[in-house]
Amino acid sequence: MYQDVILDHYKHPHGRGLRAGDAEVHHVNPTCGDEITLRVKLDGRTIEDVSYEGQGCSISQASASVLNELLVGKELAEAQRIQEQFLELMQSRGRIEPDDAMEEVLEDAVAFAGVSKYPARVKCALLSWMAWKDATAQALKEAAA
Amino acid sequence: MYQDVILDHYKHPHGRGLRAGDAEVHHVNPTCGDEITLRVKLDGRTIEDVSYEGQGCSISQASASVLNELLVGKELAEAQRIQEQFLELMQSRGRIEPDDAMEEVLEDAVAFAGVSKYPARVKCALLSWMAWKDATAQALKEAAA
Amino acid sequence: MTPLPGLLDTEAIRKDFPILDRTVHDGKKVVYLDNAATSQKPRQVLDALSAYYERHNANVHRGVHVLAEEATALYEGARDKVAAFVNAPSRDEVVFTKNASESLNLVANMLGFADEPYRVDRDTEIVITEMEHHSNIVPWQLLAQRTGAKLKWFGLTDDGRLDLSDLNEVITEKTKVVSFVLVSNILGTHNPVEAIVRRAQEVGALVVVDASQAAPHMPLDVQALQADFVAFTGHKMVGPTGIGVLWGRKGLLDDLPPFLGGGEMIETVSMHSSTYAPAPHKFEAGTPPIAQAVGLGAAVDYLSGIGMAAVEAHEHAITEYALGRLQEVPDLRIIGPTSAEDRGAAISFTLGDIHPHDVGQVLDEQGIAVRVGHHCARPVCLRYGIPATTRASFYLYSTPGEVDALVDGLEYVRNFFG
Amino acid sequence: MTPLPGLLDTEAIRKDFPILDRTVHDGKKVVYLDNAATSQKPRQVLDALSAYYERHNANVHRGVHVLAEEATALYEGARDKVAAFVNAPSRDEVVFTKNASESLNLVANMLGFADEPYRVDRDTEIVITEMEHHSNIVPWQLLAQRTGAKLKWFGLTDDGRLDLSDLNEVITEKTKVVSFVLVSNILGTHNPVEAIVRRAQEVGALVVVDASQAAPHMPLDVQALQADFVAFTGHKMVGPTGIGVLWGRKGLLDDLPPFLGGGEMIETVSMHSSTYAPAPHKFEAGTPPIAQAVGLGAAVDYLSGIGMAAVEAHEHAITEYALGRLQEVPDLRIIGPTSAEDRGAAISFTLGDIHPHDVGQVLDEQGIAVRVGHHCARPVCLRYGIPATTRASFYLYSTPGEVDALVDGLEYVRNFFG
Ligand SMILES: Cc1ncc(COP(=O)(O)O)c(C=O)c1O
Ligand SMILES: Cc1ncc(COP(=O)(O)O)c(C=O)c1O
Repeated sequence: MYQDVILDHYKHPHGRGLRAGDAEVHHVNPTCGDEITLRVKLDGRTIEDVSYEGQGCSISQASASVLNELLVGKELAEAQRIQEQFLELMQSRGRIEPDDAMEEVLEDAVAFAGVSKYPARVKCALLSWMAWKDATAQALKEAAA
Repeated sequence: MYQDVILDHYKHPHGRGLRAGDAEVHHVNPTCGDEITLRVKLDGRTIEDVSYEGQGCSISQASASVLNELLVGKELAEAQRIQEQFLELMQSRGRIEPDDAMEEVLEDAVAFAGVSKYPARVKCALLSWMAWKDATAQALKEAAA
Repeated sequence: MTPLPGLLDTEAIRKDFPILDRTVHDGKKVVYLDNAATSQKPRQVLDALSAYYERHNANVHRGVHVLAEEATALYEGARDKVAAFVNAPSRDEVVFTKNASESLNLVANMLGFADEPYRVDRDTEIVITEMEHHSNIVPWQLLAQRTGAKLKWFGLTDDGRLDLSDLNEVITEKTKVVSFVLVSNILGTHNPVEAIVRRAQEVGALVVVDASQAAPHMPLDVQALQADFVAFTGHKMVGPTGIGVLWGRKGLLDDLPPFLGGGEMIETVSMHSSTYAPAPHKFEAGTPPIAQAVGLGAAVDYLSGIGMAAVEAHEHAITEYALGRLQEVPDLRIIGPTSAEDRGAAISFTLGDIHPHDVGQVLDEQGIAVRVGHHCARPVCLRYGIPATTRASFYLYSTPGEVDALVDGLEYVRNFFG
Repeated sequence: MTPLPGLLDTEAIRKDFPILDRTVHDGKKVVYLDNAATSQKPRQVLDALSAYYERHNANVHRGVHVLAEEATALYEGARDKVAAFVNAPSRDEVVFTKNASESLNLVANMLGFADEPYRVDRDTEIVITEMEHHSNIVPWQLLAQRTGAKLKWFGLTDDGRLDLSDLNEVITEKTKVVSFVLVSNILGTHNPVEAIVRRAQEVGALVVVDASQAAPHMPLDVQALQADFVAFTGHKMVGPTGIGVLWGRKGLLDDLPPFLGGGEMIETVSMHSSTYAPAPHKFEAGTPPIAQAVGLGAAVDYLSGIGMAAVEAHEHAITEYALGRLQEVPDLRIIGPTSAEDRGAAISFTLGDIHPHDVGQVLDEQGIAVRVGHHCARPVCLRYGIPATTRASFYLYSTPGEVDALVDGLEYVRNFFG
């Protein structure tokens, strides 16, 4: 499960720290105490920044770092597709073997394929992604209001 | 368990029917619905009559008949000794093998030794004896009052 | 004798049940006709239990080691199997309990502590029937005592069926819950679900079905039943003791308060307050009966392998045959429906004046195991003015030969006490 | 290394536990250090389960056939064994439940529905401690919510012991019940029973002891404890899942109202009202976990065969050794007492900044099974300002070699995330 890519992101996280944002959320995984505070800043339909602070296991920390690397600068529609594909991968219980097409979309995030075999850890990998989805929805609502 | 002695008493019960008494009790075995109404008539310290009416299995019916046969005409102290020995036999879980001395005291009631191996049936055999003990205590209390 | 239509290949099936080779009383092979009390267990279920303990045992949930993951997968896999077995719309609607009695108490307690619109209180009514098992009477009596609610019930007809002639008076606008048995364990009666459910829905009452004697014996489809809760118990359906099931509608399980508190059922705990896990875990406090759930999963696989429709057909044939043969026995009176229609395989009867205890005991001496007494349904005995009954109850491994042995045994009993 | 004093012959003992030969992750023999979550089961217990199902299975009580009598004798025989194991004055004080959580909920519910002098209501107080398992917190929170009673608790000292400095302020004349853990499943702390019991008796409060982590590991004498109720659970003491015990004083069990209603717990039932069987049956509604009780009886025989004093000595030696060796690991901080005095064999710790999930997962890859998380005792984590711990917990089959494997594994974890 601990691919080098994951360990790298864990030890050298991308974009960690809280910066200005349009919306902030705080998510908790009550069974293990993983926590994340995450902010999203949009520029129209483009993701200008995802900043975060949290504590938790290597999987949840690395996943947040990968998310930052993957989503910042992307169009919202594209980011949502990535998020959905990541979710599908994580819920596959190890049944999806990532191919080139998937790697094209998910880049470093395909390293989490092995985690999907461990039901107890899937929630860790998804924590930041659920937080991002939630924060983005809030930011869009604010923008619309 | 069904000794001929027991079956005989079941088919031809002794002293069945309610007659005059100094005290009457009604006992029930709630798990199987066995019921007995029993009256005791004392003449000083002597048992003049034990009369009863009831419904239940052969064991409970035969046991009441044996009780009538054994106890009527006996001194109270003697009857209590018999009752105690019968109780001990029934609670022995088949471990007491009646000898001549016991047969001297319990007479036909030793036929119930086999019943003591069947925990579910011990209560049936004891129903009338518990009722007798209860009724006698009441009769003595009335006499003292 | 011409073979009965619909019989299973009992010769093959009986090989799966080690206990059926058991002899009693100096070499008499046991004729086990006490299936309504509990069923016997096939090798396949025993193997699942052993495999669980010998290779995978660990506490479930939250573990990150291999054994914990395997144990969790087996336990939750059993939930999937049970959900499929009763056609539940969602696996999260299957709550594991220790037996059907706990399942029924769980519902009664939830409703006592619930908020509106579910709350049972002094202004409301609870409806049951006179043919319920004590496990579907006492929980409601306790709830009525504790809340002040009124307990009402449907009576019985002389031929052992529910008397629904006063349906609209018994179930009223005040009724909050109607709980009834699908198949009676003492009379064998199969009850008309639809009429009761329709009336309950009309007044907005919840419907609880005690399927303890149905799940083992016929296809059970909780969606078709249209009930809100369905309870049953593992040990009667070739599963282990120590495991029961409560199926409940998702929305209800979400809305209703927890019953037992403890590990596994929480989301987050502080000394000041706690929040609860989503259903089904909300209702599973403490270490669950893990091995027993796994065993129940294997039981459900076993039954599904044979097919519940086939099991039902087999029992129908045996019941029809047994009803016919029993009615040949002089002085034998069947308590319950005398024909096999809308009827399960538990047959209660009296035999002249011979007390059921004596009937059972003398049958036992011949190796025939039946149950005697009030079968945890004493109000039925009161209703029919009898102290107790003798009950023979059949299952997928029962044979016409065993029916014949019973009938011969009863003849012997008559002569013995004649 | 010189052998530790007091060790059992683990080579012989381990042969009794089939799962200890299990390999994981490509041939690594499992090092099972998750015994506080659940224990493994010896062959002797599995054989008792199989023998029960293959030869004696029937429903208990009231049966007149051989199998029913045998099953009843086995089930009630298990009660005798458990009673002797905890030195209960009477077998009728032993109630079988499905787990310790049910036992604790049973007490909480009895007290909520009881009459005076036991009744817990809005004018009364309930006392627990900050180191309780959720199963000894949530039932009291629910009781407090339902009755309006006030929930109070003892805090913890920095070194993982109960802070009893405010004993007389926490337990007051208003206190109706004091419930606390004998040995903590997260800290390992062995609590001072006497001081608490003395104060509780002074104010007339009932005392409930959660002995879930004590019964498996040391001689337990309910009379010496002087408590009113003692709860424990079968699966942690080499017994099956699905069985728990509540020991209670006879007089209390007689006085207190039933909790779950149903078959087996009644004396006589009519539609209008019911009376209840004497304890322990009053508290055992429905078909009990028969096979599981029989299995627990075999577990108790197994433990008694070895001797609980010997088990305790073994674990003490292992714990002392493990505490010493773990404290050699850099950045390792023990959460709980750091010496083996008044302490059980569950050792929680943190390892620098490495999250327990990662510690546990990487240990698992080496075949070492530990538990990570809040161990159903989240208030302890809050108290010590940590999200979770890694916990290694030992039992009668644990060896010093397994302690060494753990320490090596932790070194590997440090390098892996270093
Ligand atoms: C101290 C303590 N109390 C109670 C329990 C609950 O036991 P069970 O889960 O078997 O109900 C446990 C174990 O989980 C425990 O360690
Ligand atoms: C109709 C019915 N309901 C409920 C029960 C209770 O099941 P259990 O004893 O497993 O709780 C039984 C069986 O005893 C039953 O036959």
